[in-house]
Amino acid sequence: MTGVGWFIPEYLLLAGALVALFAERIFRREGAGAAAGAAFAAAAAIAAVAIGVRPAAFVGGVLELDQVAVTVRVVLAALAAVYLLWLSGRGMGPERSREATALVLLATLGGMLMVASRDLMVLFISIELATMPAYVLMGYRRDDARTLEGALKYFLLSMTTSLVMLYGFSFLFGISGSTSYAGIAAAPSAGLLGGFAAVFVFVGLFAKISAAPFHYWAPDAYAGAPAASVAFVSTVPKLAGAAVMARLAALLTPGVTALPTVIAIASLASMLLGNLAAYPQSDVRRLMAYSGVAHTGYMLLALSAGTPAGNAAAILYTIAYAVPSMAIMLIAAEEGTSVDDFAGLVARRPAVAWAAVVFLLSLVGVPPMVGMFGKLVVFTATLGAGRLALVLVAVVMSVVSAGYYFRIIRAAFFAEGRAERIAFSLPAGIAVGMLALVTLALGAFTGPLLKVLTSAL
Amino acid sequence: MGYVIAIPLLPALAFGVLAPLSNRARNAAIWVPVAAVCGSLLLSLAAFARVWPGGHEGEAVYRASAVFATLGSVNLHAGVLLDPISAVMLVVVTLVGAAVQVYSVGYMHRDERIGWYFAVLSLFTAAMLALVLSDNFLQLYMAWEVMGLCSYLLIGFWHEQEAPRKASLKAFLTTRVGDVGFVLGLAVMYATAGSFDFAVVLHGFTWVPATATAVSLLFLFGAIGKSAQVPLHVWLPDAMAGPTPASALIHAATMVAAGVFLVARALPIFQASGVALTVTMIVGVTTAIVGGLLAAVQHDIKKVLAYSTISQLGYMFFALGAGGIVAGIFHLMTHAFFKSLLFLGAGVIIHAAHTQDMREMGGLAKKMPVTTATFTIGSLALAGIFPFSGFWSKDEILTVLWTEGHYVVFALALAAAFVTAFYVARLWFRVFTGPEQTPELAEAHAEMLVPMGVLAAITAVIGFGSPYFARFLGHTGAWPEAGIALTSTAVAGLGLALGWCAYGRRTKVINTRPLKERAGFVYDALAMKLYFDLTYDYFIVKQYARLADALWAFDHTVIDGAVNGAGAIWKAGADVGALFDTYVIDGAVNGTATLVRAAGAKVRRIQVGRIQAYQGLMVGALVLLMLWFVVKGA
Amino acid sequence: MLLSAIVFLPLIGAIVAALVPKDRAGIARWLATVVTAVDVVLVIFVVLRFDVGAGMQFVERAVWVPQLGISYHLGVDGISITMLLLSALLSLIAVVASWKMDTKPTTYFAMLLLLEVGMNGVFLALDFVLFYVFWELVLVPMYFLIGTWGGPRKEYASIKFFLYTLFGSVFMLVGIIALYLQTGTFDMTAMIGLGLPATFQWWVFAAFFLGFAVKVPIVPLHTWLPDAHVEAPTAASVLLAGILLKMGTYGFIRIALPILPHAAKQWAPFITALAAISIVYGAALAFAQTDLKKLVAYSSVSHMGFVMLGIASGTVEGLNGALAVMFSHGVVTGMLFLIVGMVYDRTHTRMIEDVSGLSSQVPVAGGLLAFASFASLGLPGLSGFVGEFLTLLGAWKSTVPAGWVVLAAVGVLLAAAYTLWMVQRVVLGTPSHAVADIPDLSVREIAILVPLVALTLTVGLYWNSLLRFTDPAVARIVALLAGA
Amino acid sequence: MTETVNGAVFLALSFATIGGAVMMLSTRNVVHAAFWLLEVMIATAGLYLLLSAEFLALVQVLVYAGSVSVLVLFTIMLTLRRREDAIRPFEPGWSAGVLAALFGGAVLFAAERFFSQPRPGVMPETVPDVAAFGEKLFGTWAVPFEIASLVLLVALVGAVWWSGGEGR
Amino acid sequence: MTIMQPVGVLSFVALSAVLFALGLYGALSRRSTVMVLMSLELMANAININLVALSRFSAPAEMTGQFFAVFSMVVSAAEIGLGLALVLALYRQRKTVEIDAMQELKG
Repeated sequence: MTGVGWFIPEYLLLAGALVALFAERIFRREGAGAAAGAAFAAAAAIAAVAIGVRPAAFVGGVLELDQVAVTVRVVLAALAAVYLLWLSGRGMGPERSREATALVLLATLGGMLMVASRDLMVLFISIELATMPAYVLMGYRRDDARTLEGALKYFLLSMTTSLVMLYGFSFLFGISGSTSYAGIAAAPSAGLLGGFAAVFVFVGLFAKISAAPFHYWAPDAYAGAPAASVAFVSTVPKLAGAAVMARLAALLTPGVTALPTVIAIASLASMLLGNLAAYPQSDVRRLMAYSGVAHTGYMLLALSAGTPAGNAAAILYTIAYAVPSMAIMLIAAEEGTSVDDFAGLVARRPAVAWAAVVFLLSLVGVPPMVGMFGKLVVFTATLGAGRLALVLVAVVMSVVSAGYYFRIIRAAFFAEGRAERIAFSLPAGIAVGMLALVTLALGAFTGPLLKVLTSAL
Repeated sequence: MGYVIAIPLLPALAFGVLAPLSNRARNAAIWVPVAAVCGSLLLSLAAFARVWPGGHEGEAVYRASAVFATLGSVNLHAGVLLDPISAVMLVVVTLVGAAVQVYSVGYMHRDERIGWYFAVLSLFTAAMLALVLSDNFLQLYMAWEVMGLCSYLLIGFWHEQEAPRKASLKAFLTTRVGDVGFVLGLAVMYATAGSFDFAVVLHGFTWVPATATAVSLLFLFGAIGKSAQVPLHVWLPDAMAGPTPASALIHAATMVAAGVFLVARALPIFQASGVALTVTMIVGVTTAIVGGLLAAVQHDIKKVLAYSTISQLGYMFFALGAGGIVAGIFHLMTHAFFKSLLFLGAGVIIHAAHTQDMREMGGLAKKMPVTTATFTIGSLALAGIFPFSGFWSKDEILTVLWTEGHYVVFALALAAAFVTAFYVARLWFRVFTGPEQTPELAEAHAEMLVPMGVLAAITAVIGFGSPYFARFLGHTGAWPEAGIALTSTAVAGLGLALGWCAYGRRTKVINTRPLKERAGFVYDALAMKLYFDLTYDYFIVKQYARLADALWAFDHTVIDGAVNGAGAIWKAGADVGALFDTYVIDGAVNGTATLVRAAGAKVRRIQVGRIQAYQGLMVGALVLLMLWFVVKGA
Repeated sequence: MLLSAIVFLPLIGAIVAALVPKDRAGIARWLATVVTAVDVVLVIFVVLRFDVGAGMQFVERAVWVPQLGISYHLGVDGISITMLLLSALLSLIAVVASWKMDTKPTTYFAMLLLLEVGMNGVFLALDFVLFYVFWELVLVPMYFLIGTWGGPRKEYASIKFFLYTLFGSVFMLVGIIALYLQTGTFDMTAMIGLGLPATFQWWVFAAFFLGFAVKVPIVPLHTWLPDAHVEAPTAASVLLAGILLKMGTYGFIRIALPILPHAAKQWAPFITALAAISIVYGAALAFAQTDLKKLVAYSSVSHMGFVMLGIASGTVEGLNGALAVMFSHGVVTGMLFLIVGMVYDRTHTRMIEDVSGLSSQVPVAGGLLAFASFASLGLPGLSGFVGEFLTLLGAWKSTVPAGWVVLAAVGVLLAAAYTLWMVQRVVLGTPSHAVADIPDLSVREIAILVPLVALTLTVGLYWNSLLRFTDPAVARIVALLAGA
Repeated sequence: MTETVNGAVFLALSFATIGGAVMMLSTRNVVHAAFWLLEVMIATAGLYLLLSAEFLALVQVLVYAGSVSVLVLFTIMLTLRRREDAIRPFEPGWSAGVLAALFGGAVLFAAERFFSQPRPGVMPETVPDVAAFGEKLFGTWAVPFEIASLVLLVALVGAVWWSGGEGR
Repeated sequence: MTIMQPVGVLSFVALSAVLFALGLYGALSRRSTVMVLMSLELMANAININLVALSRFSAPAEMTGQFFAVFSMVVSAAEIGLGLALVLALYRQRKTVEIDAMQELKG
């Protein structure tokens, strides 16, 4: 069947998940599964690059590999590979990591299918495939009531919004008589019901990527979960969600002209709430949860432009967010999840401390890190659509964000901390180093990336 | 003629050589500045000779300039302009400068920082020379400011003591108040005429009266500061805290003369304004009288001389205000010589008497003949007694006032002359006559006496050059008119006589003979009057003293107080500003941070932890969105 | 490649210095010295080869993000060359002045070098994005320099510095983007003379104003400055006052005036007012200080007010004056901070009441401090006067209300007041307890001050040594303003 | 129209579903509630039959009625220590009710406006049979089908993970 | 709509909406985690009705809605299984299924 080969990366991930579940049985070594998974994910990323763009539709048009899909799936697989590399060195704390590896790979697979899908049905199942492993990862410490409580919150809130989204899908289908994107795009304007359907869909997506006011699960779930889980859940599915959102926004905006406004409202709420609520936090996970809400706000800012440039900027921004954010959570997983745990980091592990500076400054939006380029394209797109007030809120809020990010830097550099060192782990070190390198250097590739993303949306 | 450039450069180089040296090396190298200033003196004399027999002011005998700043289409120049006025000033400055330096070799020889003293002295001279040679107002201003620096350094030379420190600061700041005006004047000039060059702004530009008034009043303000005119005169008496020879330089050849020179240079602009001339005259007259009155009640010998300088500068100002550029410059010159002479003499006296308080002096004449002789010449010149230089220059000023029709000013000038003579007598009698109060009085070293002798000689004879001087500056010269000469002499004599009555007699020990022998007919006339009016002493002197005391009190409390008070207010204001900065501006910034934190604390309360609260909030938001859609769609 | 080398050589140096083992700090020190010295040599080469009449020179250009019209674009003209020279020179001096740094020296020198990358870059960048990158890059090493090696309140000062300037620069970013959207390029040189709509210009100028004004700083956005200065280590203070403040005014001259000439004219009265207030306010606060560094810091506020006054005037004189003040202030304030730092090293106090009689105990230090003070208060013949005077001329010549110019002129007097009041207490008088028995400056310390003294005298005595570079460039900007 | 949905049957079934749902929510016994849910599921299967979706009705009965309800019942049983624990206090949830009502009302309003307009909205004549359904499921919808199996795999792994652990 | 008239799509959509709203009400108001999960099942059920009905009335030949409903069922079955496992795991730790017992994490 034509096109089966295009999805070799997905097969690789699936195979990796299966191998991971059994690898430690074979090698009798903790971390072997994660290492194998990392290898498979890396192979998937390479394969995805090699396969490249395949504009023809696959099996009845439910999947298609356009520029965005290819870009995002390469990034997803690569992030998963780096993450698993780290996991193979550090593990999931007291719990064994092989289920986590499998779940990570399956979630990544779900994310990759999300961005490739051209049909609501496939999209829905892919979203679920990407989300369900996340529930488990967030509740991975199964003997810790707090972890489970967080997972339950995630589960219930996510499921509620999933159902709302599915309700929206059902109406989209009802209006157009088709579940394919093309069919939906071809349908005539559907008035109020169409508007409701779009809102339902976006509410579901807002919740998935934790945009205010549909973010409530995130701070509690993050704060309960192991930091290593948060590192993955707060980044990879969010990137996939952002890409899907960009696609659906492009798809639905012609029929529902108020959609950009809805996105703008969510953006404003996210930027304000995320940044303000992050300010007083002392737990890095909760802080990063709120800051994640804030960054979602910036991403939505670009989407609210309602232009191809805006949609591309949104995806670019999410990539720019995901890389450093994952790295910070990984460092928190090693060092401890309280801001005070970072105290004296520069004395303990100078390289990690400086890497943390790179990540945090990127999140603030200081050049030459990638975050600044993300903000640049986002603001450019949004200003291009005339949303000056929102951009001003965004810039003020990015200064506020520096306020709380610098609390971590301050702790790491200027505070006296505990003296004992954390044993060096080569894979984990390589993973954090790679993330730092990407954060530093990705800015230089803003151009090609932007070109790729713009051309497809 | 290129050597003209070397005139200011020589002392400047001397400074440049000495300044970076170590203190010890500097002390050993004081011959460098002395040699430099002597070299400048010789070159100045050569330049003067070259300019002879003179010509109109501004007519360059030699001119050289170079661009040192380019601003778009405008070039700013640094240059020298040798014309009659600058030639005269060159000689005056280098002569006095050389005298002071030679004198200082003796006067300062025990000071451990003598090298630095000479370096600054040298720079001072250089700056003044650069100022008088300048061919544009900008360079003039720059040299002017450098002199401010030098006066600061010299007045505060003994900075370990508090008084000189304070005085130096006061001097710099007070003159800088005037400089604000000068700078603004320059700005106005530049904005109007687009140049600072004398050739352009003085001779090649037609001034609108309003602009001319602005420029000249602003310049005048600068000159008031530099030349210690009322109300910015307060720094000069305090500046006596510096070494006495330095005071001589400041009071005679540099610094205060600069203000007069500025007004003289800018006179065409003043004339274009008209109003400015009147203001100049008012300032001058006020200063002349106030300065004179104040001089009459001082006990510190240097302060008497300081107020006297203020008063004499006032003379020059109203002379210039009346348009008498020749008279003004001539008085500037004669005053430079006799005032430096007086200061050098005062230095010797202070050295000998170990005090500056005249009440603790007396009878110096017997032990210090040379000093007494030279000082007396200087005193008589200051009082305006024929044939000493002061007589001639004052006479010229009075003539100008009379012929130009400024009769009121003329009268006031006479009054000032009277007062001058009075305090001169007071000073002289107090110091040189009466009982000796200091043991071991001795004459000074030769290197101190020689310059004094030279200056005394010049003071004695230079007056006779009066008509030639006018011709040198391009005006028609004439010998004094008998009426005015007699009047002024009479007034001066009256003043001296009154002084004698008040101070010469009261000391009992002093007999009146010396005065009578020296200036008999004056004395007779004065004595006759006193004979008739025994209460004159009480009514005039006492009342005048009380007035002066009151003025002094006013000066000390109100004007000085205003200066100090302004400082205090300023300081208080600055403190308030600091508080404002800390609490309001910074507070706003920190307040923003607090606000963000408070907002954050509020916002995080939404996160109550209850699942169904979250669900409710989410569905609530969704329902709101839906309702908005409904309303919008309807 | 020359300019790229000037910018990125320190980057390589920084990376290498950071990797030097901790126990071999001497290598990092020498590396930093050599790198900054080579940079100075390269800059001097540029200065010598510079054609004063021509516009942008040594231009390097490469495509970077073609989709957004972003390019790697460096160049130097009469405006930037003086700043470049200053930046390279002060960097070298900062390194040598930190010779005795023994706390985490490798990181320290790496940070200094990184700082130089940003500073050189800001003055050479001709593309907005590149400019912004360098602009923000400066913040990071400075944050760590203050935060790690600073005084007791270093954390507060460093974060205040960072947040304040970040606040300004994000608005600048908005302005940059707005310009891009209007013109379709991020290239500064391509935006000149486009005749952008007046209202648009006004708003973009507002954005740039916020960004630059914080950096300058203009009252009331200045309160980060004293804190940062006081807490920063000496070398950082020197660079902060010498270069970082100039970035703001440089931005006005390089960007705001030529690209937004119409708005610049509209904003001129407002900026003049703020500039005059800054002059007087800074002077007033300097007067009230008891801490030497704070005094110098507030004097910077006052001096930068003159720069803004000149910029607002929009005249040849004013702009030349502004550039002259920028250069002179960099040299002179650098000198002041260096000497204060040297005194602090010996006495361990910066309180004015604790230090007196320097000239008696340590004549070289005292003398140089006095020299720098006189240069700072604008004594003719020294560099400070050139700019102050020209800005006043320019401001008077321009159309701004004369009252503000008079107020600014009063600032000249106030400068004398606070500076001499300081000299009075610190340099003069009898040596205080803290000053007794301290040694005078070492040869190394004198050596780093000598070039600054020489520059002060050169510029002060022969104005064209500086103006010959700036004047042609300024003339072009004035022509643009006239055309608007 | 040979084939129409019978209004009476529809009414009965809708009464059964909605009534069942109301009962589920209003009963104070959790176990009863589970049974009411089962009733709703079965009534829904009837609705599917009414809509000519025979296969779906089958799946509904198997998946929902068969497994989900049993799962729910198991959970209830496992989490009840005493029989009396099944009885729960009455929880009116007024604000939840208002929100739900507003939500439902808005959807009804919008749906009414959309579907009351003349559209090809009446039941068409022919419907494919189960065989055609299977054909399409493994043809056009093979991809989601496969993904669905992955979802089940994830659920399996997750459920096993949460059921295991040291606390056992 | 009288009893014997043909039933239009709107009837089914309305039924689905009412059911969905009831489920939503339950999810928001019940204090037992299990009850909440059951309410969510109600909502899923409502969606399935919607899908099937819309499929029947718009594109019966394609049966798209039916497929969608099938996948929806599978997913919700998987979700409910996962959810119940989670509830049980929590019950082991906290010995309760009261949803308000799950508010340790907040702020």
